[in-house]
Amino acid sequence: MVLKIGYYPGCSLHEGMAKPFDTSAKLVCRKLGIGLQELPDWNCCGATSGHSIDHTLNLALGARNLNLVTKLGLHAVTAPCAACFANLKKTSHDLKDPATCQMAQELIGEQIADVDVIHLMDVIAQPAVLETLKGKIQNKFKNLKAVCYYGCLTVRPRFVTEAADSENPQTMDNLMQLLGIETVDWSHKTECCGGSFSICGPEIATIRTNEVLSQAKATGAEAIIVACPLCHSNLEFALHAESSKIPVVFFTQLLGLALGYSVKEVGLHKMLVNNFPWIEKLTS
Amino acid sequence: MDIINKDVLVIGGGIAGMQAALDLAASGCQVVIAEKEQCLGGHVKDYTCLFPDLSDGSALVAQKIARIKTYSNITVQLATEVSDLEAVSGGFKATLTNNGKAKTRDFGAVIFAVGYSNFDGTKYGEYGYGRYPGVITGIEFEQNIEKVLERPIKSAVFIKCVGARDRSKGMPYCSKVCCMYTAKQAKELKRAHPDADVYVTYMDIRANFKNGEEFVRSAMEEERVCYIRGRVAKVFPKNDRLTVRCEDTLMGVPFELETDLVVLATAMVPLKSTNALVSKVGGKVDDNGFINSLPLAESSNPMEVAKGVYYAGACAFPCDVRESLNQGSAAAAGVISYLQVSGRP
Amino acid sequence: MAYELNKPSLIDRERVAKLPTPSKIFLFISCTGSIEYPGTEKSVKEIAKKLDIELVESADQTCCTGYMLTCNAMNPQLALAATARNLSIPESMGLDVAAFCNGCYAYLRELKHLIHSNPNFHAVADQAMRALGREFHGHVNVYHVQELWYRQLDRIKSMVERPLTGLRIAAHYGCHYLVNKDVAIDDFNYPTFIEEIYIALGATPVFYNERRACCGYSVGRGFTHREETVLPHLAIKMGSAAEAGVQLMTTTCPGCNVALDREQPALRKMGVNVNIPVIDISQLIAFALGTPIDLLCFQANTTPVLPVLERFL
Amino acid sequence: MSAVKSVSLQNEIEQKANVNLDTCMQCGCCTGGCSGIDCMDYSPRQVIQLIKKNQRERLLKGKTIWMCVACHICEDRCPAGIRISRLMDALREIAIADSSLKPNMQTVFHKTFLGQVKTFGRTHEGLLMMAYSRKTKTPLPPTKLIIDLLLRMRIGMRPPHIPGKSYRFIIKKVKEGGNVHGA
Amino acid sequence: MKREQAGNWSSEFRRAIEETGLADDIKRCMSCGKCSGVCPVARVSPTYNPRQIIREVLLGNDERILQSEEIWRCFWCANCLGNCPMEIKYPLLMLALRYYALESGAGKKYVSKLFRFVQNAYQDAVTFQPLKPQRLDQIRAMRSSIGLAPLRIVSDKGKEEYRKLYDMFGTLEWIKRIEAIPEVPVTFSFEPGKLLLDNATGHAHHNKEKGE
Repeated sequence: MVLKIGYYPGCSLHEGMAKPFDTSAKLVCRKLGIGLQELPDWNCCGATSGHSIDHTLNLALGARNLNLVTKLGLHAVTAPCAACFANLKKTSHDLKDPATCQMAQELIGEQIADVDVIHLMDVIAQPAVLETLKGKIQNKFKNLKAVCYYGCLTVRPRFVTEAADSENPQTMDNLMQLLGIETVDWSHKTECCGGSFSICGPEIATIRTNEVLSQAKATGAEAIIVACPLCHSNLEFALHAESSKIPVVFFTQLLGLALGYSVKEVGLHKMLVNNFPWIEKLTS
Repeated sequence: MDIINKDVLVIGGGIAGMQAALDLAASGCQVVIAEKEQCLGGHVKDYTCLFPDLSDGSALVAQKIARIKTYSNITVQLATEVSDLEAVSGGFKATLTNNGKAKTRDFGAVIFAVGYSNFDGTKYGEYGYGRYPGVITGIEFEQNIEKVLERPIKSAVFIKCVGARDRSKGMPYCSKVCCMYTAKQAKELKRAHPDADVYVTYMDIRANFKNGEEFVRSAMEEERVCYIRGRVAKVFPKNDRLTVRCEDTLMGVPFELETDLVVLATAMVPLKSTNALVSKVGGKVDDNGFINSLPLAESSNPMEVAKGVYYAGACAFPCDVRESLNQGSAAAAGVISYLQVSGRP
Repeated sequence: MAYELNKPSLIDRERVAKLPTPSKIFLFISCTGSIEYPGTEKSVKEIAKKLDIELVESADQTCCTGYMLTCNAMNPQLALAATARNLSIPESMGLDVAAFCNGCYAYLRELKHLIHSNPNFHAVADQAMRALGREFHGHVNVYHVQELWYRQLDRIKSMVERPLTGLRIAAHYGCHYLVNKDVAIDDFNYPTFIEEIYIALGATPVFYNERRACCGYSVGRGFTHREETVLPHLAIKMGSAAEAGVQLMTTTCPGCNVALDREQPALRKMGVNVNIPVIDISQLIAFALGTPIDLLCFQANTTPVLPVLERFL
Repeated sequence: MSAVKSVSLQNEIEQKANVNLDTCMQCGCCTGGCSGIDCMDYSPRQVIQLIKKNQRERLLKGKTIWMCVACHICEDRCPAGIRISRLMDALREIAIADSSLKPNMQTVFHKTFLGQVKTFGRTHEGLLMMAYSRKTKTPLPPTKLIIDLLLRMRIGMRPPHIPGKSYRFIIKKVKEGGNVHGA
Repeated sequence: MKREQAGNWSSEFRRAIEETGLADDIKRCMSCGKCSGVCPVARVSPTYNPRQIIREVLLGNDERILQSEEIWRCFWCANCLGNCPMEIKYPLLMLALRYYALESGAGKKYVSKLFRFVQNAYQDAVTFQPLKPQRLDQIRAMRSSIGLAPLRIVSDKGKEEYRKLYDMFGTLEWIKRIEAIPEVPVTFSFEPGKLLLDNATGHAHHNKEKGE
């Protein structure tokens, strides 16, 4: 049960495409009494490039971030961005190995304490928080069909993330169901969107996104709910090109709406696809 | 050593247990079969036909039950569990519980013929068992074969090694019989739907039974079942059918195929519930949870688990019907020589 | 590693014993043989004379069509019909057939087999036979001349006039003889009967590594011309022969002979240092039995033969 | 056909990535579900086989290691529990270290990305995009998309963040340490 | 490597090939790979793989196999047959596949050169009678010098009957028909995704071919 937790926004939430994710996440957490403390002078997690080509740098970057958490006197940190989460989680997992820990300490020149990394989704999914949430919900959605898209890095690799089910996870679905959203069970919850290749390998990214989108559309969903800025921008861009628009939103934004914040406050107006026919389905 | 009595407790009224009981009874022992279900016959009674001769499983069970009825010295206790079992000097004290009522009784020897359970297909999220109606397990295929074959099937895929040879799922062992029963089911399917494309995805074909290889080859050559070497990665619904994703490792090409039915050849897994009893009477259980017999060099009978304790059937390792019967008889022989039974009833 | 002759031979002695020692047999003329290496045909006749075998030819015999079939250059029906017809000739004479070309041998056998195993093919042959007013029942046997020679090896040995002492010879067994496992007198992967013939002639057999490698004729010169595939293959084969110090190589098939002999300049261009004359086993035997050298027509060979043989004259 | 069985590459990878490739059963589960397979030349299964056959050349020159999108699906489903994405990481590190190989889109991207990380401590999508398209001569995203993003204030405008002393320290350390490999 | 769509595989193709009567034994194939192991072609051009070609047919992957250049590579050495535990007559499978390919216009370039031999044989009933006169004279000289007939001449009766067979089975028409079919370029069916075994000679020449 963690109510006071370090907050690691990561680059794209801090100063990039996923700004709305950041704002809505902060709003929701405040309302739910989760004290987020942003790490001072945090650095990039290294993303895919880090672990892809420079194992050492990646370790150092992660170790430093985790160390900042300890310095705040905290034992846990949360990251809304799936990529950041996965990287930090992987680092904290690797640091359990003495040799690696030793190496990391040399790299950052400081002692390293064990820090727990929790995805924002799981922070909110804690029983106590859920109770508060239930109490504070002001508006509910009526028959809004949506699919929850977890992407790769919130659940995989399961050896690291300790996800209960990496093929058919439920956390986000349960959260959204609380808001009255009818989440559809679909096949591509955790298939890859090719996000990390949206720039350097568009051909592969396109194949992936098209597959995911077609499967999502087939379910007749009116929105795709995501927990990862990369998935988000990647899907958005793909949709931007084509005619059939289907909004891609962050789960925190919907939580925000349900908790009584306005469309502007949760930053829905900043989405590329920013007309939400289903917004009327939101009733207090 | 003086043995309390020459009564024998057979735990489990499956095919192996019944065989053991029959052989024991024939040589004059008092036998008690404790079966937790409402009827005898275990899994085999659900099998429409057995490989390789495609004889009827339920008929086999019926024949055994009929023979059991002819023996006055076999007591069948249905809906009965062995809630406790302890080794006492010269024998065993067993507590048999029948809907709440517990009775204790002494026995000279015990045979574990508790059988097995089937692997839970839902543990493979990627195959969507329990999510997509088109995905069933091999055992379901056996149990409602008529219903399954009624379906309009243009194409079907059998996935082998579900819950077998998979360390990441904690199932390192090979379940041995799946290759055979999959071939059998593929044949049945092909017979019911001659025009359907039937695929079997496998990692290795292990048909180590009498005429096993010939049986599997005939599925490929006569029935034209298409065997593809590769382990299916994902099954998902697409335009009202199921799409199966796999690599044909013999061609080195990944492929997708649309199908109407996916059958998971789920493994036989040990029935861990009775392992406590086994260890209580000095028996050992292996890492997978199967009963271990004594090292051959130290045992008087290959079925011996501990002094006066024997096993029979799939509770020690996956095996086919014939093998279970063999083991049943072998265990009985072990008990008879152990109790020095002589004469007929 | 090189093979050793002391490895027990796998020759099927029973089959050898069953081979005929005919006084009269039908000689099936090979187109390739008669055109590319006339010496082969001649020496077959010479040996036959010495072994008192009367060879019957027929001007009615046509091409076996086998190679044209191999290359899909004609429709299969014609090949089947032609085979039935060709075999009906000796059958009508009540004679068995001896071929000195693996091609003729294999295709006559295989097509004969197909005709009698597959009803459709049988129908084709039937139709043709009826149209030509011929009859073919298929109880004519097809032999390869090398079988006949080997059957009477002792006699040949006794008749050697030019012992080839010290000549290092290597064999190229044509695939299309050995692959007929149901009748071939020797093992498919480790045949040795040709080497036994060498020894009988006083020569020294050389077991080079690639002795069982194919000649690649059917995709090489004269056929589909896939030199890019054939040459590297021959480079491996002939290379290993040259390495083993082979002075002369014999074949049992004019086709193989063409491939192994005529390609050598191309191989040398590739940088493979090979210069091994290749002749037919019958030519070798005829030579050892004292046939006048000019009758063996070695001038037909691309790689000169005389340099290695003249010392035995 | 001669397959030289030398385990050197296998040893290297196993030690680098802390995996045991001898558990591989060549079942192809990794390949079947692979997200990047359409653009690969060797499938993940074949990659493992090639490592065992010590075919360094083919692997490092091949497209596969760069077309792996690091989605971890393979290792999640691998019945042998082989951590395939780690193995890919290891291969990529070997490839990057090998100066004889000519750079490709992916290497350029990764290097640009990490370059930015080293200088600013954080990345800036806009700047990254520009730097990358300058280096690889690839066009920027469609103008309409960029305009729409700007209109929605989705592209950060604040100047890049200047990292603190402790950060510069670790970067220095990393540069000294080079690629030290642990678990 | 692109994901294949199994929907494109046709069991019809497999059935058709088996019904030619030339390759009804391939269903016995166990994919043991012994054929590929002993194949001299596979040795010098590693993308060539008999085991996989048989599999393609069994899977009914017709468009890939018929357009492929591989089926025109077989030496017909029958090493595969000689070593096959199931005694599958692979060379005959090649025969069947090539006839199929020709019907679709693929691989014509490999046989069209040979048609003229067949057409000549219609006249003289002998295959490979050289066309160049000087070569013919050479042969005549050689043969007569050793007391053989200057050239092997088939009797008029023989020619007559041989022609009858040609006409009966429309061989010349068959050739015309095949020649009329527009040529379809053959491709290397097996993209470099295949796991190849290294072989110095093989590689050099395989690459060379790629350029051809």
